[in-house]
Amino acid sequence: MVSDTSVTLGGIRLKNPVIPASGTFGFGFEMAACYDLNRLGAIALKGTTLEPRFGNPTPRIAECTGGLLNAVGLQNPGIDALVSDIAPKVRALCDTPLIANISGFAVDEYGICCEKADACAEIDIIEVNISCPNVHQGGMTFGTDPAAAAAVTRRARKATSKPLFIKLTPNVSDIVPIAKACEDEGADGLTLINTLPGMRIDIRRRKPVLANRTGGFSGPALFPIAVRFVNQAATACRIPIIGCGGVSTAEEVIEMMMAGATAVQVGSANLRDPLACPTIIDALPAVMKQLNIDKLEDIIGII
Amino acid sequence: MVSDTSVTLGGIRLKNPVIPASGTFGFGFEMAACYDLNRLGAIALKGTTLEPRFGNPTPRIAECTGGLLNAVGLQNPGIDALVSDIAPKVRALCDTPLIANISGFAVDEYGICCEKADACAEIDIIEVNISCPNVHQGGMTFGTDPAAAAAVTRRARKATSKPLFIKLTPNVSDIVPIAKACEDEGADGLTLINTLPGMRIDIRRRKPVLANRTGGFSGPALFPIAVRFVNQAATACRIPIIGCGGVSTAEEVIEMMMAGATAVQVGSANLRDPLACPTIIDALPAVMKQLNIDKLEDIIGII
Amino acid sequence: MDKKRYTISANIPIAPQVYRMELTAEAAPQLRAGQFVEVAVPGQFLRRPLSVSLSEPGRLTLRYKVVGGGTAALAAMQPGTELELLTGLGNGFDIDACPGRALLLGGGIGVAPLHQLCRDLRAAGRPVTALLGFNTASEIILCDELRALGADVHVATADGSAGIRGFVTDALQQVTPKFDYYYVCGPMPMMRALYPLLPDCGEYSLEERMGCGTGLCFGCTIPTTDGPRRICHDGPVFKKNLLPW
Amino acid sequence: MDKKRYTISANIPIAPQVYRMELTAEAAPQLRAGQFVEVAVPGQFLRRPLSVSLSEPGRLTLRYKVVGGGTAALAAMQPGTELELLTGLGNGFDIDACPGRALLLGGGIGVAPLHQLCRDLRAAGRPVTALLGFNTASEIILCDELRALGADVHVATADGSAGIRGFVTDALQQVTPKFDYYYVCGPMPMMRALYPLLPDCGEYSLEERMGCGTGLCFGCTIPTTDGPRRICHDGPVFKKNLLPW
Repeated sequence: MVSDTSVTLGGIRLKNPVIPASGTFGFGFEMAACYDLNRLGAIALKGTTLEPRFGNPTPRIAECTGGLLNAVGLQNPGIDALVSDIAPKVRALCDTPLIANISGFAVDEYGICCEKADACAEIDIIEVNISCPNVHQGGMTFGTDPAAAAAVTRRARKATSKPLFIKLTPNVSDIVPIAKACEDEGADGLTLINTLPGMRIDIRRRKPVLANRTGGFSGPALFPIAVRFVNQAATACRIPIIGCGGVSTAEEVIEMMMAGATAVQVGSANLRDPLACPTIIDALPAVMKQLNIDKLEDIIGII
Repeated sequence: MVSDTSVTLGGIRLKNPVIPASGTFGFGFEMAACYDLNRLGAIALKGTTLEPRFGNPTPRIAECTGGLLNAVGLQNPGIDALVSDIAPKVRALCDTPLIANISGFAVDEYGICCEKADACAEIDIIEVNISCPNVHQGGMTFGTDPAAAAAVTRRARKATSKPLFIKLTPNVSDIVPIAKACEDEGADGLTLINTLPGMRIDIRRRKPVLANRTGGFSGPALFPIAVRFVNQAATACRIPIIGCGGVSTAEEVIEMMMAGATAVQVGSANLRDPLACPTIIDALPAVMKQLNIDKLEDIIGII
Repeated sequence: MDKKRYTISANIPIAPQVYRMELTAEAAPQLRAGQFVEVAVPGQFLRRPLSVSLSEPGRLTLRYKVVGGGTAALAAMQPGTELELLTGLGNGFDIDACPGRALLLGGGIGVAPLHQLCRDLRAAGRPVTALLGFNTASEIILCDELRALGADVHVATADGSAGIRGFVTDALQQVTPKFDYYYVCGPMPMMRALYPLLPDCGEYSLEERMGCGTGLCFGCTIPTTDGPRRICHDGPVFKKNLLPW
Repeated sequence: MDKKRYTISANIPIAPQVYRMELTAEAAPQLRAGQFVEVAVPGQFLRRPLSVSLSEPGRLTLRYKVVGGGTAALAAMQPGTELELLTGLGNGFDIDACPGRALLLGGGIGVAPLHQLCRDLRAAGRPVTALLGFNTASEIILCDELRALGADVHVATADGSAGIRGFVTDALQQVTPKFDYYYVCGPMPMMRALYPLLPDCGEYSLEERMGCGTGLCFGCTIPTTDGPRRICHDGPVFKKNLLPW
């Protein structure tokens, strides 16, 4: 019998659980030239804010063992460009569910962006990012306090009837109260984890590698931390979890799902190998057979 | 001219800044058979509690990209065995400054252990661990709340006049208030970071690899996170920092010191290569010359 | 403990997922039967602990089973590849403890260290009977080597495709060998099953996920009748009376 | 973008810390002058971006400088080693933009892509003058290759140990070459210094720490007169009028 890799996320059917993570796939245009975007389970578009942003000065990238630091700083053309220009262009390239990733520096900015995304026919899911470590106000601070997380979720929930996911930061002592706060305010799901703040120093120049001094650490090195957070949140909440953090193989997709993830975002792996997502998707059925998994949905949170 | 690798920690002169981290070097007996322990800057002894502990059931170890999870769970023979039997035996093997690493499940346990360590002539420095992720009460919880960290520090400070270092957890949103609380209560220094909680799943058996489900993640993968924490704490506090997390080369020792560390603990590297510490120590002078560093102390927090 | 670079001279499949790797190094230390090595595998953080199957001057033979990414990487390695090993780890079997006739009981890849154990017991003039258990005929290894050393070898297979149908416990009950001391190495269920059937005069080689293999991390601790013990440093071989089973 | 395994056929030091690596692959795609490749280096998470020095049927030549762990690992690789490359990255130089006489200005390892650029310009029948700057005589590379292609090559060295004493800017002012279009590739200070001395009819090849090299991560964005641009995807070559220097 044929392996069933499909999963349901906020009522939307994905043909497989593999989603390129926001910020590691642009808006999809570059990869559309390399492979058919319809092969992807969904696409998380680059993080977008109310106003256009240039982001941080370069260097924005520092390599580490098992990953990299990035301090891009939410470079993006703004929500209006996303909904009026970019989203329609991506939709013209594929039928794949599109996830708008929204960042803000005040609760109301999140709200206005969500309203605009809600009004955009091409956007299927809204992912609210309260976990960006590379901006000097707002961003992550919303994700480290249950009350602030609740406030953003409440405002976003008011703004949209589309599936609403909140992307959380691992930079907390206890994810449970924050995850529950988002669930209680009506979030349809959670995405975790975003990057962990890190720093590298150029010992020859005796200064930080990144112009921003610190950046977000991502890559295979984060995988065990992400699995733990996903398992904690999935155990505490009823809403579906998108697992994100260091996934680069089909086996890791399955491990993340066994921890409790309904779908899985692939991030840094795209930066080392732009074909990472289709490669993982192609490998899934064989690995499922090996592990006697007929239906991928059956293993969600099985441990 | 000859490179000067010596540093001063809590008034004690170390011939070099390289210290095997607690829990990755036992009590020194095993390595004493492999090399002269006098080559080490200092030795952080295995974490000790008031009562003897068997620790967690096995499996206690899970491999990860760039590191490992451990859930040893503070196996140790208890503080009385340490001060009456073990410490004298280690002292008989070397003159290297010895760091007693103390864990507890209540403020008073920390206090009593520190009193016993204070009365032990062979113990030079006391490192209070409020960051162990592998015990189900106490441990890390003291390290995630400034008030609790202050309470433990206050009690430990009452208990000893020896150099007192508090070992902190990275499992917090903001290390600064916790670091400052320890400093305000009279800590002579801080050690950071301990491990980050993580989880791996055996996808064939469909259960966690570790009997304890979760464990502490350590290894090279943690290095950029540790450098960031050390830099934050060193910037916020006046007391010296022992940098710990993923260090396995002389270059990384120097990077950690440029971030603000006065000394550096080498942890997981000992588990992959038991000769890691002497190898790093031997490499330091050449790397210092390369980087035009005459005196290692000159680069502490230089960025 | 000795850290040394070895060169692979052979790496040959000898059964499904099981390989014999021969390594050479100048002045390679002589290793005791039942000791293990820790092999640094590129791309893996922790080394892989593998039991010594045979240690000869300048040469080391390992027999290992592919169980994960690390051993799979080893299996793919070509002769000529260099590997860094930590050697001389663990206590090894106690040859001197055997006053007369020796009985070896092994199961699956656990039979690997019995090769050198048999050689050393024979060199000490001890008669050796070996009871080896496998799942099926195709997985049988080491019988010929042990017979060539003069051991009386009996095989059991779970599916009855060769020798006695059943487990090593069944072989023990059918063969009823005479022995003065015994050595056990195999999967935990086999050792647990043998434990009540055997007298005190014997020892068991245990296995557990290890961190360092050198006694530093306390990752492989087990409770014994004499308190906690690290399999890597205080074992892997334990006298029966130490095991609280 | 094309992902392909290449085999190292040569990896030779040609100046202090500078190597020429030749790679072969069946049906290797033809790459444009000024494009770059991303090389997967074992043990490094990110690939290493290296500019194409010369692309020929089935063969690729890279000239690179050892600047860190990744390039050091490359320098240690023996012929026969396989490397996985992403090729065809970036826009490359605009050959057609040159209506007549071409001027090439390069500094240090930045001269690497000028090899193919010179070849292609000459193939298009363009007269080529090249001004190359180096720190010292021992670091001079590519002069012979460019002359062999019929270019009029002038060298400047900072220490005066060869050619004109000084920088490429000094060479430009002393040689005063006639040209209809120009191409610049070198360290940022050199390009910044040349920028005000040169007319609009030219382009600059920029460099920055990259994440992906394929436009996905926005790690190498610079401000231009036409908004933010990714060096890896929209560059690395930018017309002068795009640079807000």
